[in-house]
Amino acid sequence: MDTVRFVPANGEVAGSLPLGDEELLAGYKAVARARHFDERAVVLQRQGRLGVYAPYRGQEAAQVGTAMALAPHDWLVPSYRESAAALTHGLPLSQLVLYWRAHAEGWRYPEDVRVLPFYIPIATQLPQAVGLAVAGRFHREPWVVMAYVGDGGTSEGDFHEALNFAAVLRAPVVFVVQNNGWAISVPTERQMANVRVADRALGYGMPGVRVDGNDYVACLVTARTAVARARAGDGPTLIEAVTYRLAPHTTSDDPHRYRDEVETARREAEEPLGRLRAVLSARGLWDVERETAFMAELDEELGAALAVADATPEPRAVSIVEHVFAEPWPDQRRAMEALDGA
Amino acid sequence: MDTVRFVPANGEVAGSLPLGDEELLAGYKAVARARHFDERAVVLQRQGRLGVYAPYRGQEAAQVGTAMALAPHDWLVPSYRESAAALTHGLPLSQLVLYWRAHAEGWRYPEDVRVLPFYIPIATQLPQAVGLAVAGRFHREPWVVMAYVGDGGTSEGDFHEALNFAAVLRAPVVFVVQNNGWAISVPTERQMANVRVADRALGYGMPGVRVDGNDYVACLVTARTAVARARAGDGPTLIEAVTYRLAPHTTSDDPHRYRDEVETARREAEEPLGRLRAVLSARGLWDVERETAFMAELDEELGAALAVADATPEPRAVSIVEHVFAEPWPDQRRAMEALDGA
Amino acid sequence: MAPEAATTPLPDRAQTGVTMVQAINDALALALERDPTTLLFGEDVGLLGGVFRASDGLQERFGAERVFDTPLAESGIMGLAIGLALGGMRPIAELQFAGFLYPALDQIMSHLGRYRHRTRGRFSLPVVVRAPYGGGVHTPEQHADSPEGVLASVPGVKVVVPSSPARAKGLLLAAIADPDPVFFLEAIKLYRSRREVMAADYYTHPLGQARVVRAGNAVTLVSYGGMVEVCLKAAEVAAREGVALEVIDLETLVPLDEATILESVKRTGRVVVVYEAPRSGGFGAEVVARLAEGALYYLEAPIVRVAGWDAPYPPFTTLEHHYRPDAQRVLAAVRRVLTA
Amino acid sequence: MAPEAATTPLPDRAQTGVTMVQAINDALALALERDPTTLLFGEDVGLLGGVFRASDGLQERFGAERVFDTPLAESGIMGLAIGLALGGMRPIAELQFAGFLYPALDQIMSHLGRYRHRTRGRFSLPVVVRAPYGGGVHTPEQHADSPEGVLASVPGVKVVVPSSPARAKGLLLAAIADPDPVFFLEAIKLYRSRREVMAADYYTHPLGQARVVRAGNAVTLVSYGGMVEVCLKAAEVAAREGVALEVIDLETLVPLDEATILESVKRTGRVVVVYEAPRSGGFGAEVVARLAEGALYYLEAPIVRVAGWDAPYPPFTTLEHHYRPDAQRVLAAVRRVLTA
Ligand SMILES: Cc1ncc(C[n+]2csc(CCOP(=O)(O)OP(=O)(O)O)c2C)c(N)n1
Ligand SMILES: Cc1ncc(C[n+]2csc(CCOP(=O)(O)OP(=O)(O)O)c2C)c(N)n1
Ligand SMILES: [Mg+2]
Ligand SMILES: [Mg+2]
Repeated sequence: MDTVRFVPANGEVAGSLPLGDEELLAGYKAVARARHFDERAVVLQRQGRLGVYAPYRGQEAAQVGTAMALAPHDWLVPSYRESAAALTHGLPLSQLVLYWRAHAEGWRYPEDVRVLPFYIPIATQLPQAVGLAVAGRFHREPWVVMAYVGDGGTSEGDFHEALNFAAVLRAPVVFVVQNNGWAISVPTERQMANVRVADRALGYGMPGVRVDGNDYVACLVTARTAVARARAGDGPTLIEAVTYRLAPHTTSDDPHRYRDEVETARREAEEPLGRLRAVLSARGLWDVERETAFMAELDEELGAALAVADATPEPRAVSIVEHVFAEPWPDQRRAMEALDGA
Repeated sequence: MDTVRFVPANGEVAGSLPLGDEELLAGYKAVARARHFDERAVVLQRQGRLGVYAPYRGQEAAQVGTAMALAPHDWLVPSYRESAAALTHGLPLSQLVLYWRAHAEGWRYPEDVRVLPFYIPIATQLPQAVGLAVAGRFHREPWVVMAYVGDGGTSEGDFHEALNFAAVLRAPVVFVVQNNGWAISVPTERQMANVRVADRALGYGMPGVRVDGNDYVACLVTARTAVARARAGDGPTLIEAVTYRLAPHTTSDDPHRYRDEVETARREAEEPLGRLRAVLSARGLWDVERETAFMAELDEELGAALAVADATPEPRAVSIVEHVFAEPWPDQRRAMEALDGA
Repeated sequence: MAPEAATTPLPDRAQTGVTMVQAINDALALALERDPTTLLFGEDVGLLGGVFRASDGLQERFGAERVFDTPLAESGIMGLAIGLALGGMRPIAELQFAGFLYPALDQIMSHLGRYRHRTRGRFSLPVVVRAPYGGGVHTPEQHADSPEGVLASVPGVKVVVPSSPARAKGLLLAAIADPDPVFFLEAIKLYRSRREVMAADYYTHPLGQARVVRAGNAVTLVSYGGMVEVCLKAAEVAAREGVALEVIDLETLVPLDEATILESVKRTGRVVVVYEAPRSGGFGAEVVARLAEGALYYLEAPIVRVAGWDAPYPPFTTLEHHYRPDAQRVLAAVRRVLTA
Repeated sequence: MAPEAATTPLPDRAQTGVTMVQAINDALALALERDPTTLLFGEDVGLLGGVFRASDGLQERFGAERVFDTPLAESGIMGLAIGLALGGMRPIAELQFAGFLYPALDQIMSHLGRYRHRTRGRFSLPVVVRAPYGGGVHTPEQHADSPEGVLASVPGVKVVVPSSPARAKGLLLAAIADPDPVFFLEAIKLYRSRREVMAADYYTHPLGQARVVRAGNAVTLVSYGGMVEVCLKAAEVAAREGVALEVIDLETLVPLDEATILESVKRTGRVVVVYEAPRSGGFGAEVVARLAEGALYYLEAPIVRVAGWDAPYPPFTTLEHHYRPDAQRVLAAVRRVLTA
């Protein structure tokens, strides 16, 4: 099984590409927007304007490329590092800012956003993604579910149970494993004896595809095939997007303790944004002016989102005991009374 | 990947076999002993002389053949249906009788028996088998662990975590999946989309072998290779023994509700004991007299075991709160006092 | 004898009543009938109809899309249920035995109870999880576990434990209609031990309400599920000696109806809490804690718990009758609080 | 200033003391040194030294055979530990956060607590499981959970929760030497909040003993782990008002030292139980139940629990200070039981 790749690391494409100019442009903008947020978020965190943050530098193509394959009524089920995927599928930027501030309003997504919350307990989202996919069958417009997990997450029992359930139930779900080389300090080679995650698919009886996760084109094309397959009722697909975690695990992490950051710097050469930009530039679709103008747009968008977030009032203390049940019972009411003054 | 088979269902072997006469004889006796116990156990259960019992008719070669590959200092880790494997690896018959009577002494294995207790919660034995295998490395005479699970059990998260751990840690463990077609009423086809369990091995980075589980010769030879590999430090193997559950799930089960027992009867033709007997007969190693004499031996052995079991005193009530901790604490002591009169 | 007697018709359910497992089957059928978003699944619930036949005939009647077998994986089952609920369905999951819900505890503790809270009410999870629990019928290891205490400690999930066929039906239908996740634990010992006459059609009994199932003034016995009949038996014996025990059936452990137990204990001044899970850390401790805060001044005797011992339920079931509380042990505790 | 001052040596541990996480690191090193069958493993415990650095330097010192990273799978980790113990080793497993032990609950409930009992003493499981727990430091969702109550409800496992660096070291070494499985929960809030001087070499503090950490006669505060400092703070404030609170640090939840709390409450007649897990079904309920049985006649006021609310720990940690009990809430409860 070969790795699907259309654009090599240097961005020099030999033949034609399976995407049109419009699609390439839209893709570049989405990837650049993701990168823009991530870079600013790291700075904002240092300034104390965000809480602990999980950066995704290097993984933008894997996240955006797969998410772009979804239709608006499809569902996206992230792990905790999938800010870029969530943004791409419509999570408002202000929502994301509030979430990374650990603000209660960051958890209340608008009704029309078909993105589940970020999941902290690793891999637990996957069996749920299968259920959500099966639920779609009972609705007038069946949806497809795209669910994300890391290389580390593949070790959890829930990963296995989910893939097996999905295959047996022929659920319309696409599993995207971002194999980014690391689970905090543990490299993929110590996470699994065969680092080709896509090889797991055979056992479950579903297609498995290994794709260059830093190649936006490859990610989108692969995901589209998988989504089409799911939509046609032919069941799940396992996509392994091979990428690299260029940033620390989170803003609290110190990777110097466990990896050679010279190697990390070397891996910067394979990062997805520059690669995609090279493709666009070669096709005359992008240049420095456009980049500058677009960056200004993104700055403005983020500025507005931050303004919304800043203006969102601190929730009242009592809200921590709200929504435990649909109706508060005496235990919650007692707590509410106690907290009302706080 | 082809299914390993030396002896076809009709027992007619074309060429030579990789086992000598002694080995064939020993194998036949062990398989016949297993069948003898199982048949008697079902009757004893009906007579009220055993509790609920999990028969293994049809799976004797898969269990005995693999267990015969172990050295005495190796460990055997059964699921709950592996009475035959446990017997083969040295569990005394009287112990087994007491166990199936739900008698407390049935749970206290002799110190020198390297068999773990039967496990009711499906697949939970597997991660433990990995730990037990790793522990062997720290001992003067490292042991190999052979661990059993059913086709249904492969769906549990623990199956996955165990195989992955074993591969990453290169643990000297052999996983034997008895694919007997059923998990209570659920056929393998609804348990997994790809019914070839051995195909899972690739993903984990370990060898996977599919073997005719009703062919004693194939089971033993395959298990020996896997054990040798483990002993050499080359890590785990996944063996899928394809067999068939000819009996009800347990003595409480009524398979008529969910399967066509005509098909079951048809599958009797593939059962392992007659097949092995045919091989021995063709080689002049076995005949009716020998069979009769051997059956008498087995009757006698079982009779003696039943006598031991019958003579084993009913444990005192207080024993239900013994061995909670190494030393009883006040909570247990209070319970002991309360139970002392009972 | 008249000739008709020879051809006695099948016993009329309306007259002989039905067992608890039949009542549950009826409730499931009614729920599936009423609401097409209701689904039923678990290990062996389809063709087999469940190992206790609680879903007998339902796959045939409602189709394999709505009533189906899953692979053997409890975390997967719970995750599937949560995902279905997120997608607008009303899933009813069966766990084959409550002792096998442990692999699902991550999904339960990490998600089932948190979803509404974390999403500030956007998502609710109207999931019902049924599981047989408890001992007394010589089941293999772990089949007799009573993990209600663990479930009751998870914020955001409700826990219901019926004690009779008719109540089981009404409570299960209420659980299915409830907007929140509900665990519905069914005492194996009660599945077929007794029949009860009840309305054949749809009815519900509200969650969150305890019931005084026998009135008395000497001592309050608080229990639920399989222990209610044990308490009633004890009360009968005590009555013969002129001691009137009040028996409260909690029915719903979460949300707990504190008012009913406080009212009773304030009257009797003495209380014994009865449950079959291991004593320490069991749900009975929570009942005691409510009383020690809310009725302290009314207590005339120590609060005594009669429960399983602080040991695992014995897998050597030749001895299980020594583990599971019976009327005799309850009566000994009653004597203690009366003479204290 | 003398020139030597410019080259002040590194602070002497014997003088400045060490933090709790350093004390734990010391204890782990001593255990690995003493007994070659001791192993240490978990997620990121090797090169990284654990996310809190509790195993800092230990892989380098004792080798990657004895101190190693596992794949990311908690049930696998617990199963591995049990298997190693069955094979004669003394495993110490780290779970990265107590909120991530839920996937391991099946191994814990089905096996860890049952093995000695079911095999009638043939196998013992000298497993230690360490896990950081509790809130107050703005961690992401689920990182602040306090699941001690669930663990304490599993027969056959011990549960230890230290409240200070020196005690943590002695208790951890006792846990490692113990023949039974022990959960060792470390309050994240205490990891680096305070230093304490202690003996540099091996010592143990016995399990199963509670400590009176501050004597008083007005009200007994019972707590453990991260709540002990909250109680001590409350006691200090109360002392200024002339009210002497007695503070008990349980240290070991299972086996519970009932005698020490009974003795105290019999003296004070008033008690507040403080823990940060959700109130209902938490371990505090068990403490109350012991008192309501063993000290009822001495109680002069209702037993009050100050705990987390009946809701999940808020993942919106801008609000967590409203969830986690503080001295103010403890003092309010003290006032209640004093004026009751
Ligand atoms: C059940 C569980 N165990 C442990 C953790 C702690 N943890 C958070 S992220 C992480 C590593 C995840 O690695 P991977 O799945 O590869 O995702 P990545 O961080 O590379 O995106 C760990 C161990 C957790 N969140 N949940
Ligand atoms: C965790 C768990 N879930 C459910 C059960 C109930 N159960 C007992 S055996 C069984 C089927 C097992 O099937 P398989 O693994 O194929 O083994 P076989 O019975 O064929 O030997 C089930 C569902 C259990 N014992 N443990
Ligand atoms: Mg990763
Ligand atoms: Mg099977």
